[in-house]
Amino acid sequence: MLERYLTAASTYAHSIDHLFILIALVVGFWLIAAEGMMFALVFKFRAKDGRPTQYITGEEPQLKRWISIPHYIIIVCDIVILAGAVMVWYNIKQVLPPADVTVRVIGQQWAWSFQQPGPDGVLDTADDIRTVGELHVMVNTTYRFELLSRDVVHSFAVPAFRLKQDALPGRTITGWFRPNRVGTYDIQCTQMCGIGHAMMAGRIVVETPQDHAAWLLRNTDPPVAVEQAPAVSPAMGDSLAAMAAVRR
Amino acid sequence: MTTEAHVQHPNYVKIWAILVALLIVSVAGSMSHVREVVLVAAFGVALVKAYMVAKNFMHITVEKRWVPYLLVMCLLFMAILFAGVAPDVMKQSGQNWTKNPVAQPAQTGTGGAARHE
Amino acid sequence: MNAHVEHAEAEIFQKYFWSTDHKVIAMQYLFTGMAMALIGGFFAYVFRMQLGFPNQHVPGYGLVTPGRYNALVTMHGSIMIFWVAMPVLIAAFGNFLIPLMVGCDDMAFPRINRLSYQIFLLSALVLLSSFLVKGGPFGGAWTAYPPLSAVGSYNLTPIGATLWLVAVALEFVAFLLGGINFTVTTMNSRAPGMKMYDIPLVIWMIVLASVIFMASVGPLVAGAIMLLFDQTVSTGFFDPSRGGDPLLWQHLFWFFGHPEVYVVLLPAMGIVAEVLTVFARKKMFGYKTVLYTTWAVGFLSFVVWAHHQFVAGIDPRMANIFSVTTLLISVPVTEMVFLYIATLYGGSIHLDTPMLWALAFIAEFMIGGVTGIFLGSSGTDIYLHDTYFIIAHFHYTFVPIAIIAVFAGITFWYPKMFGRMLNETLGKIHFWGTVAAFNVIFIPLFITGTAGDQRRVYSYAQFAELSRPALQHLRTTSTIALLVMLSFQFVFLFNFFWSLRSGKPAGTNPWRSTTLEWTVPSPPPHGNFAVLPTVYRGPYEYGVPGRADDFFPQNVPD
Amino acid sequence: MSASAKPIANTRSATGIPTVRLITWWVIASEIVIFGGLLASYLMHRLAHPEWAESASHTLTWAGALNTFVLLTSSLCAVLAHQAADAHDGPRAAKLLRLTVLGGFIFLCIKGYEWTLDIREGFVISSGGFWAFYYTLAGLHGLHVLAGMIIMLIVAADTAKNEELQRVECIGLYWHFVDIVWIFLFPLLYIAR
Repeated sequence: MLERYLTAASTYAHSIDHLFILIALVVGFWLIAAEGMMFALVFKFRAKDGRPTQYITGEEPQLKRWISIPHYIIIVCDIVILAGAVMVWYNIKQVLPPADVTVRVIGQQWAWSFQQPGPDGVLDTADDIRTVGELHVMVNTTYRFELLSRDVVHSFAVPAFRLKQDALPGRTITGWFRPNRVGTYDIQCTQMCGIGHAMMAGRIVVETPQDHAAWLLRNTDPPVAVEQAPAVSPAMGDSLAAMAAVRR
Repeated sequence: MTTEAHVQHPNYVKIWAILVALLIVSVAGSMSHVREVVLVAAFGVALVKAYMVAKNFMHITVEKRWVPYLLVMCLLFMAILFAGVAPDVMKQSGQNWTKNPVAQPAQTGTGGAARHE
Repeated sequence: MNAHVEHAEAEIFQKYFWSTDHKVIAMQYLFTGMAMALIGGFFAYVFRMQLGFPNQHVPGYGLVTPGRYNALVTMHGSIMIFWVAMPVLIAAFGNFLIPLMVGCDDMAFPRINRLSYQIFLLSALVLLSSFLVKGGPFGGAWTAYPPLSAVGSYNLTPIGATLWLVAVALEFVAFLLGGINFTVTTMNSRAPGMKMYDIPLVIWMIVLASVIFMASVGPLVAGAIMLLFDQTVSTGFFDPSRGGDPLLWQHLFWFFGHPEVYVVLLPAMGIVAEVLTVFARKKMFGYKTVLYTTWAVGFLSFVVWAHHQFVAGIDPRMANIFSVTTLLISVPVTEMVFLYIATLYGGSIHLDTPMLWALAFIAEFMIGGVTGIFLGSSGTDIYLHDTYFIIAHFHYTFVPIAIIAVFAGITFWYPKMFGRMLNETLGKIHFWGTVAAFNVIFIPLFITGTAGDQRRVYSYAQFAELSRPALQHLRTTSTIALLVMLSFQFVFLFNFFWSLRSGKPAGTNPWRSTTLEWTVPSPPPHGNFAVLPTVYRGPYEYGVPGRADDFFPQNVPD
Repeated sequence: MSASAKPIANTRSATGIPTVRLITWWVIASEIVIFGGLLASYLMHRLAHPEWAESASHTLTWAGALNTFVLLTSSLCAVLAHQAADAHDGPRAAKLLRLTVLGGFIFLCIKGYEWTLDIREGFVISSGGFWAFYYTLAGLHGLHVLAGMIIMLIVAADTAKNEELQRVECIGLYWHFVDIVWIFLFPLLYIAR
């Protein structure tokens, strides 16, 4: 349902969409039932000459049932929704699956900058690739991000990934995503961050391994030979192999 | 409006003397080098003193029952506030987050510099 | 100037600006609130025009720059909550109704009451004065998260930010004074015979709202002091580089901010309860159960605040706890709404204007309520947080509360306030125009929000996913509907002021209601009751078997 | 003017508690959450920053202890005034209330002297997290002392004429509350390390 409005481009996007649909069905049913009941009562008991109003206190057991039974069902519905919500939340925000690549995302007034490992696959080394406003990632790869802010509160949101996390000054917040669809997607800052808030846009470019390798190569200076690359992480291995293929 | 007394007045000077004695205990406790002694002398005595003032000077124990309940309710809300906030503010790190070490020049933006003008 | 004129002027000042009469103070709050609503509505018009027709000259304002846009949305939010919903729902109706409905001559502390309004007026003036200072008004959202709000070089409106904070703090003081006065008056000054469960629901709800406000605002008052010092004397309460924590403000703000939702909801529910019972000619279905659910809502509102902060950087484990409490609070709220609907059963429903507003409140508030489930569930909130979905959600709660229920209250008590009836035809035109347009404003925003449309952004030019024409059409639709809704308010204003002079005289009890305010002349004289009443029964005795009249006033002996 | 005549609303007492005392309890309840919010914020910061103990060791414990003594004594005067008011001895109650005000005045003088010493040593409100809380907490408390003193003088003026004696107890309640806040501020700001 949500995909009609916006592409789902990460592995957990669908779990959020499904939860959305579950909640929409449950609360939609109750909304229609309650609104229908209300309008039916207004119609049925509209003022008519010669029909006196009934004296009802609300303590009569046979009438109270009309409130209490739906009420118990609603509690059950709440529990169902809650179970879904906590499950989705747990999988997205609490569990960190093993990361293939770790990147650093830094918010500041009013731009996103990114730091990702170069060919050595390790962050905070000399060959790190730093970009502003554009993050290039490889499809079907699990990314872990470390989120920082240099000044005020920002929020790192990639709607197509269904990802959102505030960046706080003084804190490093860790999260993850695994893009599963090639394309270019918006990064928004969704926390008011000052006069340039609307200009604080970014792009996240999800590429095939070949394209990503080419990009890595373009941004590595000097190009590192495959053989010399130390400590290759498993995922980077793929991209390095692809990189070698491109070079050949 | 009634101005009739609703309380029996105890000997206030005696209570005051006890309070002052307790104050001396807490100050004397603070001279100790044992951390536990200092804390118990300070906060244990503070609790006792506060209770004595509330009971004897404010007559809270002979007031209508809901008044102390109301005040305790307010304290309970503050405890809830503390419990909800402390996992973020009091801790240095938690699940998937950690506070950065303070002495990071990168963390002081332009605003930080401007603030010390 | 001769002495006579001077004396007359002094009298007018005494009567309308320095009075301690609760009815005059209620009118002061009502008219100040209405004036602020016009200002807040104008801001909504300006920024909706920018969103519907980007970068065009807005008639009556000019070009909307990013800084101005931020200031407009910030002021719209702050004004509508603190200077419209609170003064009208709690202070105006509370001041007018409490002494009349509990059967006494005034508030217990009339001079504190007057002081409360004066501080409130001062706070409004301080807020509006920020439009005149260098840099303009504060633009860091009504939540004012530091460090943005704390540091002038981040927000670029250092004076505006401080004025905003001072205005909000003064407003809190005003409502603390007012709210404590309401509580004490209701507890102590009731008419002889009026027991706890004989108090009309609207009074219960206003008092409980005041108590919830009183108990939740303290930490934010403390937070406001800390933020003020961060702004002015360079402390570092919320500055992480000096040992502070920006999350602390968010917690202090929402510890107040969420109960605040119920602070304005409860008086609205109370007003609707009065209107519903009168026009359905029905006893409230389960009066005591309504009260119990209110207490439960009041208590639970203190333990749900962090659902505003799921993705704000709080520990993710805490989000689960707050998800549970948030869905828990839906239980008593649902029960309350069901009881209101059940009240219609077996009634004899007259669809006069106040009743239309009351029914519209229930119908629209339910939409606001159920969409809250999407946001209280931590899983979906990851996606929907800070999008137009949440804008639409809370406008579906706040518009029913602060607009629809207020109109229910004004149209219902107008005869008592001014002694004349409002025009019924104009009232119905106003009702249908407002409610229909309201839905057309916000249903499109649910859709744009679901498409990832983020809030507080003055232009979508930077975002490929959001500048699609389909979304822009929805935004334009919403803006046009807002223009329609705003223009229908002139019908109300005309009706309001025209009926002051030319309305049908109302008489003492035009709606044939049971509560005490309908036993005094309209408008009530100074001191309210010629003979202070005695109460013999609960407030909703309609259709009592064996009586000729279908209503049984509270003050009539058996 | 009309406000000088008390409304009947003010003289009723459906709860059994006189209206003035009822509003005093509500004011105290609202003050509990204001001080509570600030103290909770201080407490969690203090526990998060053990290094603040070094700053705290620069506070003048003797000044805090002396001030505790002054406030306890003024509280004694306030409660003795209540006793005098219950015995319908307005002039004596007024005298005791003014003694209480004197206690508050001495408290503020000591506070002022202590802050002068702190500031001379270079510890101002922006000197660090502990000092920010130190000045904010004590300053907010000092404002309450000042407000209590002003109200108490107004009450004492009526009391001396044997009028409005029920107010003596209520301003006393407020004063004891301010005293209790200080009883906790003293160990929190001066002793804990």
